[in-house]
Amino acid sequence: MDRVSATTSHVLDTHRLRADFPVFEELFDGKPVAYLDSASSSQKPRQVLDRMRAFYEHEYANVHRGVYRLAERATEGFEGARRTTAAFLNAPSEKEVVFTRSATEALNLVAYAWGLDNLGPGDVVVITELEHHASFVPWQYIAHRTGASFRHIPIDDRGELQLDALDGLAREGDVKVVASNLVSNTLGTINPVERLAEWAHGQGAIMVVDAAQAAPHRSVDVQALGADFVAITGHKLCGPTGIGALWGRKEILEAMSPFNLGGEMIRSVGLQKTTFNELPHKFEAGTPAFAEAVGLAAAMDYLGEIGLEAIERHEHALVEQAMGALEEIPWIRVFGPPADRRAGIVSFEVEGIHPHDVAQILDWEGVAVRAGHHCTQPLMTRLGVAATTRASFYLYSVPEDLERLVAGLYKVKASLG
Amino acid sequence: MDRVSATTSHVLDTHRLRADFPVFEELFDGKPVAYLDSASSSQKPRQVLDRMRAFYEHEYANVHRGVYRLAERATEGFEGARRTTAAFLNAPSEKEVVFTRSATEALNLVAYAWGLDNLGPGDVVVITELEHHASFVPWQYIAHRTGASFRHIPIDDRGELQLDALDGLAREGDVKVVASNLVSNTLGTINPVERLAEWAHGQGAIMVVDAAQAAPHRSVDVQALGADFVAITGHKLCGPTGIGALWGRKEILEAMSPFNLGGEMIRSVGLQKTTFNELPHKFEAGTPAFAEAVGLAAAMDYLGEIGLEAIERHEHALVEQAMGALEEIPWIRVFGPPADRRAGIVSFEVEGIHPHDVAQILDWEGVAVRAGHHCTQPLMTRLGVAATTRASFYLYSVPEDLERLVAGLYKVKASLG
Amino acid sequence: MSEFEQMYREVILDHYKSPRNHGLLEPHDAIAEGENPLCGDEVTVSVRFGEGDVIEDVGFEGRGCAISQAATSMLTDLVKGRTAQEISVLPKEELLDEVGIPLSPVRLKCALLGLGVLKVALHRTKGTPLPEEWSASSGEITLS
Amino acid sequence: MSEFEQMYREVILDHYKSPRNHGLLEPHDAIAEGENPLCGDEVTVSVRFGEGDVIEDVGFEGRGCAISQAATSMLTDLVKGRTAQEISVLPKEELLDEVGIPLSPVRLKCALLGLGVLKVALHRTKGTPLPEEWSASSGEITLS
Ligand SMILES: Cc1ncc(COP(=O)(O)O)c(C=O)c1O
Ligand SMILES: Cc1ncc(COP(=O)(O)O)c(C=O)c1O
Repeated sequence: MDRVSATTSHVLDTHRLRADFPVFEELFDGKPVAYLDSASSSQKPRQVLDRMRAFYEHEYANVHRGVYRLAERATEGFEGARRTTAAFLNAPSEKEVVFTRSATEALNLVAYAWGLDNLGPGDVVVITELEHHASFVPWQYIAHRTGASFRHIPIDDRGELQLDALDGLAREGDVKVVASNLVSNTLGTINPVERLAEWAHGQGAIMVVDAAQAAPHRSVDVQALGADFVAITGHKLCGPTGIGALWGRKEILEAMSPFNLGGEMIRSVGLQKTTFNELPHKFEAGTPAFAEAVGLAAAMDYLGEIGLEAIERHEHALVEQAMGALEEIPWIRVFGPPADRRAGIVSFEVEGIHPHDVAQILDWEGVAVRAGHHCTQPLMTRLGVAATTRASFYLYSVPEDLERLVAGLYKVKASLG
Repeated sequence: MDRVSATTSHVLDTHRLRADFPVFEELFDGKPVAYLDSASSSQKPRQVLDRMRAFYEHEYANVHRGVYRLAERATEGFEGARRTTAAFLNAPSEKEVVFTRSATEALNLVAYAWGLDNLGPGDVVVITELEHHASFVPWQYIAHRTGASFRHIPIDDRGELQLDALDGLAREGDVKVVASNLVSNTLGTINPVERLAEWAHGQGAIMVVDAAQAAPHRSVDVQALGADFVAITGHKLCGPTGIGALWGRKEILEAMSPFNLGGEMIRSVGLQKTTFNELPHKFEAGTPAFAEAVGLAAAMDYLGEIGLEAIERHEHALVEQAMGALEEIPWIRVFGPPADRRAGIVSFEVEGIHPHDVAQILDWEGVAVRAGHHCTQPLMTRLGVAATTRASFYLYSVPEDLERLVAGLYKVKASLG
Repeated sequence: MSEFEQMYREVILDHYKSPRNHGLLEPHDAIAEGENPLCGDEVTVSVRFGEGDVIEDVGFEGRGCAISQAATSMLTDLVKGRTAQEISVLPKEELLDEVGIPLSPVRLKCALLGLGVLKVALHRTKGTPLPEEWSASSGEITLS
Repeated sequence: MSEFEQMYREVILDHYKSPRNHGLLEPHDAIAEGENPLCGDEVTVSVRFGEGDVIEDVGFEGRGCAISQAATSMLTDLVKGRTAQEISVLPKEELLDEVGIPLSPVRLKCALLGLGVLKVALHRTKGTPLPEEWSASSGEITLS
């Protein structure tokens, strides 16, 4: 792999880093895009695209069962990606790392495979009011199928979880599952997952953490979180689409039913009796997205060389700048917690103007932001809006992107206000 | 996309086509690989890799919800891939095309989402004795969970389905599902799926076709098959890993429960009530493998330009040559039907020598074949072997590959026989 | 400024800021409401018939993005004097021509919301066919 | 011919064609069998103990690929005279050194089959620890 254009110093040389991302060579009306939608998906560095291409050109065959050299290289690439992912998450064992298509699939895996067998009437599933649909709806569906209750931890007006509601939830039945994201994709709130995990275990519940929005930006240590399951996704952390991962505690994974059957997840098949393979294969049915796993590992290597701490500091500086600038504008209302308790995400409302129109007009200025409910409709209901406009940052974001955002908002106001 | 190096004439210019595949520039002990494992996974042409790279570099953002131009390009790429896939399968509507990770996931989707709700004691699920585990085991599992019976259509000694067993199966209960592959990945048998579909419908059952092994090599027309569901996979047809597709009949898909929840499959979410989106989104939870879908469409375009009929003829010539050569060798036993009733796959046994050893020694000669049960253990049991050696062909296969295989087999015999 | 931008600014914003036929009719013969949950656009359309099933008058209310509201405003002008039967099979292209700017799939849903709601209202009183997207139910989860 | 190929041909094939300690011991103190369903390798190992838990003699039977059978043959030579306790924690590297050629993950399972089966036999009679891969059950489907 090419060396990344960064040092391990404390400040990112963002302008050099941007050269790793071919998309910024693309011009829109003569200007590169001010890409402020990294919370939806990140752009990809050359290093990741190069690695995937090399894999397809020199190391490609189906994984696991081949005896010949190309198949050995492919298997080594794939299993090496699993080791990289385990290290990225500080997982005790790479056998606890299951590759999935996405964070969504990782969360569904737990809901289906653990939930269908372990939930029933009298049990309570606890999620949060700022949960992403990818965590909210699978648990709602499995609660519906099994007869368990489905309850949420409310947030306060700043978008922070109200932990004093927990005791009330415990009185509603046997709490069996607590599911929360580590970073809210809409408000940027950093949630106290360690404390939730402690509480969950006190109730005899499993703790399922959606780290899709955290992992690209800060180091996620599954052991320090004290969780039982942690889901991440590749496309938000400079990796390709089609790949995510679930980390789970070995004892729980071993006791669980499988989810999807066929292929490497099988040990032996007979007409009457079929046995399952050991971890992690038990949960990887069919040909896995192995070239994407190799790309994901290249992305993790890339981020690792730059340093997640440096990335986090960089984003923090941007979010402070953004909130400072937006809060000065009287016709803008920023949602969520103060800058020091949030990741690099700012959702806001432009008085009297629909977010779709905001995003449309910003696009004409080459500023890409997201408008919508961000797959958090229950949170929108709580905030009393149908949608928000959201700007989100990543390692390649520069102060100039923010300046263009603010200038664009004045144009929006002039056109539609 | 670059133009592919082929004409639409009746004979493939395989040597020119091979130049599209960078892997053949890779030398093993000075020689390119004689890649005879395309039934496991195909190699990738430059055109597909170029298209994916261009997509990541110029058209990348998350799909569906973005208002800005990059997101529109990405969405157009993804939905365009769906139109290409629908045309490839002659689907009546692109809304009936659901992208999955693989054929395995497509088949699991049907087993879980349709099977869990529609099967119970007294019902019968019918699969075939030469089913791939990806179809066999999901139905076995769902039958096990729901109490339905699980029965198979036996094969005769040439590996062809014994359709006269069907009446007996119908007497065992209400046949609700018939699942069969169109082409056997182990024997190459082309199965009479149209007739099975007719019989299934006469029983009031759904017909689920695993076309993973057929679609790369012959045109698959979902309407002509008369099936209700058809599964394919990208990595076997020159596409990337991590992408497959399920075609399903609209009425059945609409009535079905979803499978995996979150993201674009949702219309609206509330604490008490959540509604699902229209087809095909209802079955695509979370960020889809959309760059891989774009790669899959590029692969379908590539195959389309060469012509599936020309590919089929080319493979047929190779399989005739292979069977002719292998059947002449007294210490080799070829399994399965005669060349005119099979696709480009030949499974065989080398007397007294374990397939792993055969494959290992062939690898030293630069010949890549697969050794194992090919995810068809019930078929292995029927054939009375633990494993076979399998050679399989594709558009880039050349007679020289076969000559190297045969020469290699003599070396195997000399070392171990 | 691109042509697209120009049109948006002039035509769309004109209808958005000064919608035609704004306000619900009282009394009315038909009414329906609908929303696009993706972005929270909401539209209610009311209709009064003249002779047979001729749409004599139409009025709407709503909130949402400029495209959803402007397109509904344009729609109301377009349908007056035509029959329920005619409108029930109105090709969406006719309205989109009126809107006049190329729309991405996301914005298309905004632009067609009013037309869908109107077709539902006509269906309810005149039994005209419903557009496919509005009749297909894809299922739901309801907790007790 | 590569060095790897050379070794395979000489050492592996020698053990494969003329396996040491072939045949089950009668009588025996411990026995176990196992298979690698991936490729159908099968091995049965029988053990006779001397003083305490010293492995005095060992014999095996099996069928499968050259590596699984040759590695089991090498294993039998390796373990004689050592204690059950020692062998139960024998690092797999010791056997793999004996095999002497680099193995891909697929072939690794073949090479280690005999060692796993032997550990199961020792576990059954002497209560020594089972290797993780052999104790973990991942579940099954059984139809009635
Ligand atoms: C007949 C058949 N069905 C299903 C599959 C599984 O498909 P996938 O590789 O997409 O998981 C394969 C190939 O592995 C196959 O050959
Ligand atoms: C907090 C959170 N959870 C889950 C998801 C869904 O993950 P994926 O995009 O991998 O489906 C996202 C992003 O879309 C997210 O931001």
